[in-house]
Amino acid sequence: MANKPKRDVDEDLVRQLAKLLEETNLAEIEFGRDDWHVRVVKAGVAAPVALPLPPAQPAGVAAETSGENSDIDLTNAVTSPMVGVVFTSSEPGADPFVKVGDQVKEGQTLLLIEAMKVFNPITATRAGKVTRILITSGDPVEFGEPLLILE
Amino acid sequence: MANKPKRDVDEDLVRQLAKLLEETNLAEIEFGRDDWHVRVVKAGVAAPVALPLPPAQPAGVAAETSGENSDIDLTNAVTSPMVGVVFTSSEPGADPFVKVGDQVKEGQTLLLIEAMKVFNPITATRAGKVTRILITSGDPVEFGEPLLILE
Amino acid sequence: MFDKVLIANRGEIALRILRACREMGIKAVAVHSTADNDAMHVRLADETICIGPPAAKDSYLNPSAILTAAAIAHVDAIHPGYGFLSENADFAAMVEEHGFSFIGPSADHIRLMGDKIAAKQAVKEAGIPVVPGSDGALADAEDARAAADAIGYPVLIKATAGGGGRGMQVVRDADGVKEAYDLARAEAKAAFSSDEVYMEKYLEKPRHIEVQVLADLHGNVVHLGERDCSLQRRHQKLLEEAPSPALNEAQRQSIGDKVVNAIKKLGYRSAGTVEFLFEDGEFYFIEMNTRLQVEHPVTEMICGLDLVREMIRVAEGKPLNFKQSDVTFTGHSIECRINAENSETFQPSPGTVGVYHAPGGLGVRVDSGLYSGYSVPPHYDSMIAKLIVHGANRNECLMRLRRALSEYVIDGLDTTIPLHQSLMNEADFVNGEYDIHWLQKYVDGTKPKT
Amino acid sequence: MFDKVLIANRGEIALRILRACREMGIKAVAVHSTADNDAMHVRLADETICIGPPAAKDSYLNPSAILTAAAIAHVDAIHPGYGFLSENADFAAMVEEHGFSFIGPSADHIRLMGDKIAAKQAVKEAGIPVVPGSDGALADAEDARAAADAIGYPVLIKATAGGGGRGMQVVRDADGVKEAYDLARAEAKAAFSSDEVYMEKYLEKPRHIEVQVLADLHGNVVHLGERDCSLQRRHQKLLEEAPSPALNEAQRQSIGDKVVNAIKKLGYRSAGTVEFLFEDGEFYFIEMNTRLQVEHPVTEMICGLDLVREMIRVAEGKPLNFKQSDVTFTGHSIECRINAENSETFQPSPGTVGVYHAPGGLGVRVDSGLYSGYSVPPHYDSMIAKLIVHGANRNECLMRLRRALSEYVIDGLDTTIPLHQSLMNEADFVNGEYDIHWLQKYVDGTKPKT
Repeated sequence: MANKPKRDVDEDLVRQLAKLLEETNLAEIEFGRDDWHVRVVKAGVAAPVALPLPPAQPAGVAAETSGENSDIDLTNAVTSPMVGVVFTSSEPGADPFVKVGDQVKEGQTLLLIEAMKVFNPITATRAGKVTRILITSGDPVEFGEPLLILE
Repeated sequence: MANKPKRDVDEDLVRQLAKLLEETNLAEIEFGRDDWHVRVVKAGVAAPVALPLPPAQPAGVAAETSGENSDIDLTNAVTSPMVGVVFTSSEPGADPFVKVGDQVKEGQTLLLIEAMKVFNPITATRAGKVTRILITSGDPVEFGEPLLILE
Repeated sequence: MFDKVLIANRGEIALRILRACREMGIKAVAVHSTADNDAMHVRLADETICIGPPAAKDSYLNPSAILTAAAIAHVDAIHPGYGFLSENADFAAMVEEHGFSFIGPSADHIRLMGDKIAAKQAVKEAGIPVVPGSDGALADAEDARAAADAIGYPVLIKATAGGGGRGMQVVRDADGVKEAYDLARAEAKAAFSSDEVYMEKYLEKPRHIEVQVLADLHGNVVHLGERDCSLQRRHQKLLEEAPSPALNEAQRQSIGDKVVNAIKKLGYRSAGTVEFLFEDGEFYFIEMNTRLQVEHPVTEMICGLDLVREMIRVAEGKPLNFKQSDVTFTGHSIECRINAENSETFQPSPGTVGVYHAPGGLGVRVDSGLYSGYSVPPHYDSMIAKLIVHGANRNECLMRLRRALSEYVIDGLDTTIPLHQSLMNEADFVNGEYDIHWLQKYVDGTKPKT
Repeated sequence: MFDKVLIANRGEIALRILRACREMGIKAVAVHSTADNDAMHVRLADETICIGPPAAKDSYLNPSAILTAAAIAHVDAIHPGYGFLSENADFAAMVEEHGFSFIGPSADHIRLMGDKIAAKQAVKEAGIPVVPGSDGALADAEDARAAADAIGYPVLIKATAGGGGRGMQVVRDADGVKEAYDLARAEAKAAFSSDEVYMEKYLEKPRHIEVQVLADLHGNVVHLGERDCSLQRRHQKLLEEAPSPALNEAQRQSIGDKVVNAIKKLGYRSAGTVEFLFEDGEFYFIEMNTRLQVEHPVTEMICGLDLVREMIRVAEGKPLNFKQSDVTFTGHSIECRINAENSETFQPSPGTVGVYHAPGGLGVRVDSGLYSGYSVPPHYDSMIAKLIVHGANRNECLMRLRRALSEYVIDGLDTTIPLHQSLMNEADFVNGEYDIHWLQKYVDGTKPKT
């Protein structure tokens, strides 16, 4: 510690961060410098009591996919409206409905999901560009699982 | 750290931060310097593990006394070195060993504690003035229970 | 032998089934809604599949989603738990049509018992006592009088088209028949545009007594004694016990034998419960539940059996490995349903559990998916835990229950624990003297002084 | 009838006793050190008295402080639990001299069984089998040969003044007697300045089997079967089960009868345990524990009895309300001792418990004073919880134990849970084939491949 320790508190910074928390609805903001680091915590995520149980067992469908996609920004993902098996084309060997880079129109079929022998078309709810396809034809998918990114 | 580490508490800083917490409705503020960092936490989010059980049941000896004494500064209390029954005089009807306001010398008998039919004198470990007597003759006392204040 | 079972349910019963699977070396697949991502049984499952959004109709009540998940996970069998699709005959049929075993009775038996009139007829023919009544509509006051004399007073004259208590008249003696008959007809006419009425025996202070049965595919049927579930509020059971404080050994054996014979005649399989009203030593059939029940643990505690394990074994085609004479009842057991509700207003209290500490020690069992930090979702039933206690006799059981309730900590939510605690101090309850109306009067504050 | 009982102990056993008191309507007084201010049994007690600082000698081992507390709180009786003062005959005598009932045996019986040589003599005279040996010192090699022939090989020649394994020789057949005798004498001479040696039967792979007894003040004695406590590390039991996988029904009855007869002859009262080594179908007395034991719950689980309740009833002067013929054994039970220790290095791990979540469900009992946020004090024994599981048979019990161990969450501390989990996968353990050396070899990594 230096001879004359400075303990100034930057009130404006605190107010600014408080406002930012309010605005962003974050629960925590952390900053750093020199080996710079930053930490933000979303409200409702930092549970009052620490996470109480061992992580879930290797989950069938869930575990297989969530790991791979954990780093992807899923803001613009099209998610599965049902549990089922996903197909990228109308029949084996046929051309896929969409490929990465495709520009799609609203209402255009993106994928099929088979559930109970019924093939349900998954259509685009808005126009956009397919930037990533997250599944492989024949994969089982859960409800809510991201299928592809449409930006 | 300097040659002669200063461990003064900057009360003004604490007050300033407390006020800031109040004003911003934050739960935590952290600051740093040299590899500067700052951390603020929103209220109602943190609390690692809350107090886990309901308050203890009405406790016999403990509850009777702790309630009464809860507001008293016990910094200079003489505490009981054993469980037993406390007496303020050598025999019923005799003058008490000490009264509030008495100036006592080191080694002077303050009270007796009876345990297993043996009367154990509680003596002053330092000189001082009796400012308060927390027990009544005949009270049962626990180990560690404050008996009187010697300032 | 099953390798993998899908649990088509949530909450404590999903955890209960998961535990039985684990202990049998069977892999358990949890299917769940997005509201149950963090549920205990989901965390502990071998595999998990999210099948839909929080609304039950799109997840736990969605046969297509559940069967698709079963196909994806390659399970051998599906356990439906209680509630949700457990008594849906179509679902049971679909499960089997898709090549999975349904851990429960046949679709036909579910369908039969789901039709209350057909069920009553079927069990009556199989020798189970039902509420005596007139054979169909009453022709006139003379006919009513003859029927009442045959049934025995008091009797109830009810509108055939009726419901909700309208068009119902209690008749306490022969002199009152004509007046009541005329009144009931008039009321029925006014309320339902039909003056057709019929008659049933009137039960004033019945208890709810139910007999647990277990049947395999090889014609073996045993009963596991009865449960007394008379403590109900708005037809919701709150506390159950076994054996019933109201039954003697002869009554127990007699009704048990009748039920076993009937179940054999009906060719029923798996676990099931035959529910009765019980008054003045007589049993009157209400309905049959073709599934595992919430209160099954009290039976397990006094019989030393694992009912879920037995259901799974039966579904695997195995014969029961014990006979009626092997079933013995030891001690007494009580279950308290702990709901996330205010114990006075019964307002639901979903939310996040703060500190959670379950009672332990001798004779105490807790079936619950709760844990510190768990958020009770608002979309489902409010029951969050079952506290089940066993003792060498009813008094020991009550003392232990009192002790266990005092140790139970569930912070952050209102629960029915205080109500259970106050029940422990009620002389009527302690003495086992209660009927199906008692609890409602008690919570309404209208219970007569004892 | 006792109105108020003082619990002169701490930890899970204090909570265990408190629960029994609660369930009997007896007020419980917790005496505790300052280190245990926040202990669960202190929080739940009807009255609490702090009797001293953390050091056990100044609190839990301080008879004066405990008796003063008993006088202040006006208790009727004192339960000593296990450890601490529970087998201190002087304390038992003081308790009774001060007008309190001691919930345990008489001071004389504690004293007798505390003297290992006198105890062996006493039980031998009462008909309990002891390790056969020479009558005192061996005169010469001829004498040794005759003694060995009489005892049966293998035998052990030991220095009378010996200890620590020195001056000990194993003899496997008659030809080896002389050489071993000479060697043992020479070693004894060198090590202890006395060449006197004696002989005992040598047990190579014994199991630790103990018989639980219960006796009242009216001459009634029953045994509650045996516990197998062979899984020990450094003479500390880690896992116990009942019944023993190694005993058959005839052996169980035979040793039970012998123990009951001996206990009657000795005029013993309260709960007690007679410990044996067991090898090749024979029992050899080790010692008698004149107190409740850590592992008593496995006996409770298979007998359906509450041992602490029975101890209290006996101390109240009540006769046992069951006979030997009423005692039946149902199913199988295993107890895992969960210590705050690293499961590999066995380094103690006191500290603050983070998330705590005990397993629940059918057949699972947890005896523990742990809770989230509790600090395990470093001053006392490292055992923090006992997980006790019951199943219809040993296999079901093992499966349930495996399931329960996987649900147990104790964050913030190292515990022996991982060791118990790994045991569940060991063929020797699963098959019940282990002796008192097995666990030590297992944790040392020197267990021979199976």
